[in-house]
Amino acid sequence: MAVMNMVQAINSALDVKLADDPSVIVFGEDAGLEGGVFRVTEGLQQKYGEKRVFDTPLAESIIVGSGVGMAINGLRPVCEIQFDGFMYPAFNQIISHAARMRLRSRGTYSVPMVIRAPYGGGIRALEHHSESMEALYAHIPGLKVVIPATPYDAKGLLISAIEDNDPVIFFEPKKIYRAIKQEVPEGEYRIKIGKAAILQEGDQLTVVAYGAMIRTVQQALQKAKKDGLSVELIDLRTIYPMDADTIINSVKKTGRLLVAHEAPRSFGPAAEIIALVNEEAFLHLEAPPARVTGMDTVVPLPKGEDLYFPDADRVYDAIKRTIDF
Amino acid sequence: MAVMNMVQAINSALDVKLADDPSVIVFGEDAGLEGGVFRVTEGLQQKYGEKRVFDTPLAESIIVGSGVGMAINGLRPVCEIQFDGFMYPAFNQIISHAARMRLRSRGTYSVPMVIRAPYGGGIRALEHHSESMEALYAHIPGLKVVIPATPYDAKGLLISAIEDNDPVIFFEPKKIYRAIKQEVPEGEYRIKIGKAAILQEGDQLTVVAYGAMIRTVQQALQKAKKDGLSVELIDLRTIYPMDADTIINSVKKTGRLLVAHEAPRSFGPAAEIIALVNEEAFLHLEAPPARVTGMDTVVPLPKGEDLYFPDADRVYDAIKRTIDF
Amino acid sequence: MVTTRASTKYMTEEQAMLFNAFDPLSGKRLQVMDEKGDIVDAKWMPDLPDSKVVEAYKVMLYARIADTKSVSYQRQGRLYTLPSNMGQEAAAVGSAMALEKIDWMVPAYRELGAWLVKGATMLHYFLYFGGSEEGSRYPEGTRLLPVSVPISSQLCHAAGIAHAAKYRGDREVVITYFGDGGSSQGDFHEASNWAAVYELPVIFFCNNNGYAISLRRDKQTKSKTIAQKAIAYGMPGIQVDGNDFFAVYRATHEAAKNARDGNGPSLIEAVTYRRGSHTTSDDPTRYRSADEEKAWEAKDPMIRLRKYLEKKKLWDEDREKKHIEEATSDIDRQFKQFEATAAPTVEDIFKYQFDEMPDSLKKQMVELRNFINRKEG
Amino acid sequence: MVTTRASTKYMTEEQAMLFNAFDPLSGKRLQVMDEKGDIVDAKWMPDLPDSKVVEAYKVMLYARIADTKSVSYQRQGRLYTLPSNMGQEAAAVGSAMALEKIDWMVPAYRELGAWLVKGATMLHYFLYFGGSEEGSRYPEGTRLLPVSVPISSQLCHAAGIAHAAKYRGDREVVITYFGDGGSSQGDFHEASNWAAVYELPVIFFCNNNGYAISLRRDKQTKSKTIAQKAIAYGMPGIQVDGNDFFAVYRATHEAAKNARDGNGPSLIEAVTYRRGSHTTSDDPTRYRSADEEKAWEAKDPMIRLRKYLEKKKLWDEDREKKHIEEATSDIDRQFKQFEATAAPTVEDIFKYQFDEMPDSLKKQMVELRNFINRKEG
Ligand SMILES: Cc1ncc(C[n+]2csc(CCOP(=O)(O)OP(=O)(O)O)c2C)c(N)n1
Ligand SMILES: Cc1ncc(C[n+]2csc(CCOP(=O)(O)OP(=O)(O)O)c2C)c(N)n1
Ligand SMILES: [Mg+2]
Ligand SMILES: [Mg+2]
Repeated sequence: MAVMNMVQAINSALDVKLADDPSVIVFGEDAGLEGGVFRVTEGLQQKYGEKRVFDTPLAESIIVGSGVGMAINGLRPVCEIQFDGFMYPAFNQIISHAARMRLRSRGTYSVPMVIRAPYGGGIRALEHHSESMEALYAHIPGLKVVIPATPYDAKGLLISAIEDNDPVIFFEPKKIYRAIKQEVPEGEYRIKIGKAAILQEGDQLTVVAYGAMIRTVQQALQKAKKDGLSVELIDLRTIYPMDADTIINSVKKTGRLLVAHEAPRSFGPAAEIIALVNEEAFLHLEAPPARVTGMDTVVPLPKGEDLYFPDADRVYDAIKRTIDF
Repeated sequence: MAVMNMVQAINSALDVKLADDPSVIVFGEDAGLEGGVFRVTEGLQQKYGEKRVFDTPLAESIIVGSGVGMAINGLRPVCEIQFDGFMYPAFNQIISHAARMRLRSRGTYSVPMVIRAPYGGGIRALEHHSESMEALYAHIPGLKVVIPATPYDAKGLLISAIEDNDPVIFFEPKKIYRAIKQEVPEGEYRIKIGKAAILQEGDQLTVVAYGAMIRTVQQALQKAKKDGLSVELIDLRTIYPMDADTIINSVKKTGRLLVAHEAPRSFGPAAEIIALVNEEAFLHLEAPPARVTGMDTVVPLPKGEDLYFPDADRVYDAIKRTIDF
Repeated sequence: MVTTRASTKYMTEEQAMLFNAFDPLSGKRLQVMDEKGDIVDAKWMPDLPDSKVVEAYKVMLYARIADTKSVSYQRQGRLYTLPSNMGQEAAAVGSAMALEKIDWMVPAYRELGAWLVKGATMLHYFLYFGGSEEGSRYPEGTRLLPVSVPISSQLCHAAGIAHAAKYRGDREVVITYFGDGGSSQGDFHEASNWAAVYELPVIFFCNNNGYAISLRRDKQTKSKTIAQKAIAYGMPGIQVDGNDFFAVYRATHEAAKNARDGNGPSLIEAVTYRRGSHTTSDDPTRYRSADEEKAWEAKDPMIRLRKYLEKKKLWDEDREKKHIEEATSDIDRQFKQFEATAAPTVEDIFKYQFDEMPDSLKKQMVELRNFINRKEG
Repeated sequence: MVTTRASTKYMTEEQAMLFNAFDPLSGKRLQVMDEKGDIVDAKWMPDLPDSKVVEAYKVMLYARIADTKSVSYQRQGRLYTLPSNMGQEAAAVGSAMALEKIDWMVPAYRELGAWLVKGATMLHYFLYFGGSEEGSRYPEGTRLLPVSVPISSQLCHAAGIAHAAKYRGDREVVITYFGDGGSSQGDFHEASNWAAVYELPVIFFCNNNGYAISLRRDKQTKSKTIAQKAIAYGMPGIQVDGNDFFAVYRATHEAAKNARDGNGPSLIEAVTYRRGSHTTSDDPTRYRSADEEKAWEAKDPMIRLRKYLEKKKLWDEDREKKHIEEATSDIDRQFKQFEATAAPTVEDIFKYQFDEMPDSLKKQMVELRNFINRKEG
């Protein structure tokens, strides 16, 4: 097996599917010739040609909207939006069409499309390059939302996303694009969309997180371990449809819940998880479910970003307080 | 006092502010000459002239985006988006600019703009005319989101929204545009944004709702009353910033919570309210907080819509079950 | 001679002639047949057998009757809000007939005649405007997309469908419809640019019917024509008399041929008039004069095609009556069928959202069923 | 003579002459000064005192030095990612100098020279690209908007600012910048159409620098010029040599006069070249050749304006050296000031989101402060 970072693992997933299925095409701003601003599609145009891997004009609505059309006419488009902060010009195409074409046409037409975008904060970037707005997409009926936390998961989930018969928003935590290296099979394998992973077992507290936040939580858990605390860590992997069972079973065991994400707190993903747990495991809850999240403000420019994003200390602090309740 | 329905009350609010403040201008598709497809702006162009109340080209991004510019240059634009389902072409302008200009410029520029749109379901309309996507806006840092439930509130809240120094998304429940008539003062008055209203006091259960759902809940409460159930009803009025105190104090008293909305359940407004109550009134909860909501699907066309939207029976059923827990 | 502004480079001499002869900046508009049904520009008369022209008239008449009936059903509360196509039949039918069966049609919402040509039935139409998604369940291979409500968003899908066709090397061409109002949307711009950049087989067909609800065309945009907007994308554009079946047919035919030959997209502006209200919820007297409506009545596309056929002895009052009868009974039959259609079930609400229903949806479905059972039981 | 395609109707003879003489479809481009610094089209030479031209050169040189220094500070990790303006100084400074103090500037992100003319300082620039919102806190009345990152979205704000100006009857004009890539965005289309419909005083200034990151201009759009896109909106458009200070100044001056006279918007395409990388994160060798870069080096806007000044004895090696020294020390001083700026506080994160901080935000602020206290205490 090769050792890959997330950029390489995603590239490998695209490579596998491009080789395997002629209906797969890959495109986006700068995604062709230069292989994307993060080099995720590097080498693919050279290998598969300009018809299958190509650059587009600077226009997100038509990138997604033409993807809808391509999918209707038999392709499996994988489009790249250069940063998650630039998906909004395409929002109408996503919510009004990608998410609805199957239902609208009673299954006559469907949109097996993947919209990939580098996602999340922590790279000291310009404005609009650091947000975590997955809740917007998770709330829209008809979309699946996937956020991997490791190279291995990224590849397996992306292959599943490309093979999925419905539109998938695939957010790639840019902070850990190159931060984690891992053994990743060169060939094809799948990780099921809609299935969370238990990364660590424990019985005093359930922590739910995903994406780059997993690493932050893991750092906090090292400290917690030294304190003798027994914490279960769930990597959600898919935001919608959510793996409620894994979360609920865990909370039934631990009696306590903490959700950590970079997204703004109010109306964010943690709220949904807390609501679900209330509905299904109310009598098991021994402490108020807690949230460690971004603020209800715009992400600050780099000089302020460390104040904004939850770090291991903040997660640790919340772990302690929830267990001590 | 005059008796007004919500359309008239909103018209009256616009009239009051147009008369009062020359920096207020009103525009949107068909909002000028014909007074809007729901006639909300009827007569205003005739009264205030084409410069202050005008029709626009069919292009939502520039409607909102030019509003941002107008606001920066000293006006208080009130723009109408013909239906909430057509706000998405303007989503980039809303999230990337309206919501951020003040913070981005350290207060040098601000966007005192109101974006009005008929909102919600229940009018047996074509696709994209029945959704309730307030959670999308409530999750975006920098926006306020207001949804009135009565003509009186609509006028008072809209006047406050126009006077607010930040952007306000003002959703008008189209189902009850003409369904409720009420005494409404002809002159100016304000209802504070961010303040909920307790419509009915009770001590067994707190029901939180807003918009057209208030009427539905009230119907259910009639039945509940006959059963001798004592229910407190809170009309949220503002979705963001939320009046957490009113909700929390109520739940501390009743020990039970039900949230009703038309929006899809997952990642919807009810989740946030449940999370808040968990954080602030955990030890008071005697039953799992419940949600009566739309489904995680696209709103069906009219023939299916009665199955989709929560009606009084569904709300009543949930009230009973939450109290009986 | 080929002008520099549009990429007419791969066009045949004849194709380039049409688009150049009617250069949008020249102020010219293609008209083949005038209001009296006389052929005024024989050079551009399409080469159609008489039977085809009769067929076209029949579809137009059928659409007119269906439209009129639908509006009155709506008034009776038996259909929901719907957009009348009255007055735009030549643009709808003329453009659709110029295509082949393998071609795709990506509609807006006001092209009833075109949908009928493409294979939709009035049952589909009644179901759709009667409030059921079943109205968009077209038979496999119809290559007609469902109505697209968000203005001009469908132009992007047309570009994508054409992209897939070109990718596979298929011969199919895509036509997509939008209105004068739709020309202001960003998606019109992005889709046109995309289609031109990749030289995709798309026909952007603008039904300029003078209004976007209440807004007059001259307040929608300052450009003298919609057709000239093609210049921004380096693609050919042409303005045609949209009430002239022959002009519409010919322009679409040339554009389709051009697209099929690998020369990329073009833009057709059909100047027409919406004789009815915007939708059944609209009251046109608020924004336009009776005089104006009257003037356009005289330019009605049905009248002039009928006159043409009558002058050629291909049509007469008897045939008119007979066709009206046949169409009426056919439409009535389908309306009955529509009214007898069962209401959607709980499952219908959920099962088309995803290919495989996720657990969370299943739970909501069960919950809804349980509630209904509790209520009924 | 005034052509029909653009609404040049209210223009003065002279203004119409410029826009018509350089009709984008004619393939002509306005160039006043050639690469050797010689005036090749005296007819369009702007009427500027020598001192103004010297001042322009000085700002351009200052911007060049500031740009070069910033790139190297970024390489040292003392600034974050930033977009170099090298090679585009004539377009930036020439356009900005053609405006009045009351006018508004709505930037994209690559117009450093223009911002300096408008009243921004290098301290602002360093703060901004050093990761602080304080960099956009311009002094009251500067009428310069913060950098706009989402491509072409700012064109809408320009239209709105102009709308407000026209509404009040003020004389102010708005200039907004975007790139060749930006011309593909829907917002370019919607803003242009809107400004034309309401005849707003906007100058849409396109810095066509040949690339959108790695995508060449000829793959961005099929239209021969960006300028001809103006035809879609019935507004005047012109292509100018963007490395020719005089051409840029003159075209902007005419467009501003035109706008100020109430004749509405216009589109200027300045053909230039980004000599540096897209941003400091970009590697241009992946998508363009050293030969191409070399060819454009010869067309550098600094070289030709310097030659012009030297031929007129308005500039020489000594002055050049002296200005470089002065500029360098001024820039250094501001960089030091930037580096001495305090880090943002917890309150800074929260207090600018709304005019009045809602309770929910106050709670989050207190919570964050408490955590920091717990951590530190
Ligand atoms: C994005 C969007 N905005 C607004 C509407 C509401 N709306 C429906 S039809 C219409 C006017 C369309 O005018 P035009 O494009 O000229 O087509 P016509 O109706 O005249 O055929 C409007 C504003 C919509 N459907 N989609
Ligand atoms: C809506 C949006 N999409 C993508 C990006 C990422 N991006 C930043 S600059 C750029 C290229 C811009 O090219 P152009 O408009 O020619 O301006 P230039 O950088 O050449 O000055 C891209 C794609 C963005 N900022 N905004
Ligand atoms: Mg129209
Ligand atoms: Mg560029």
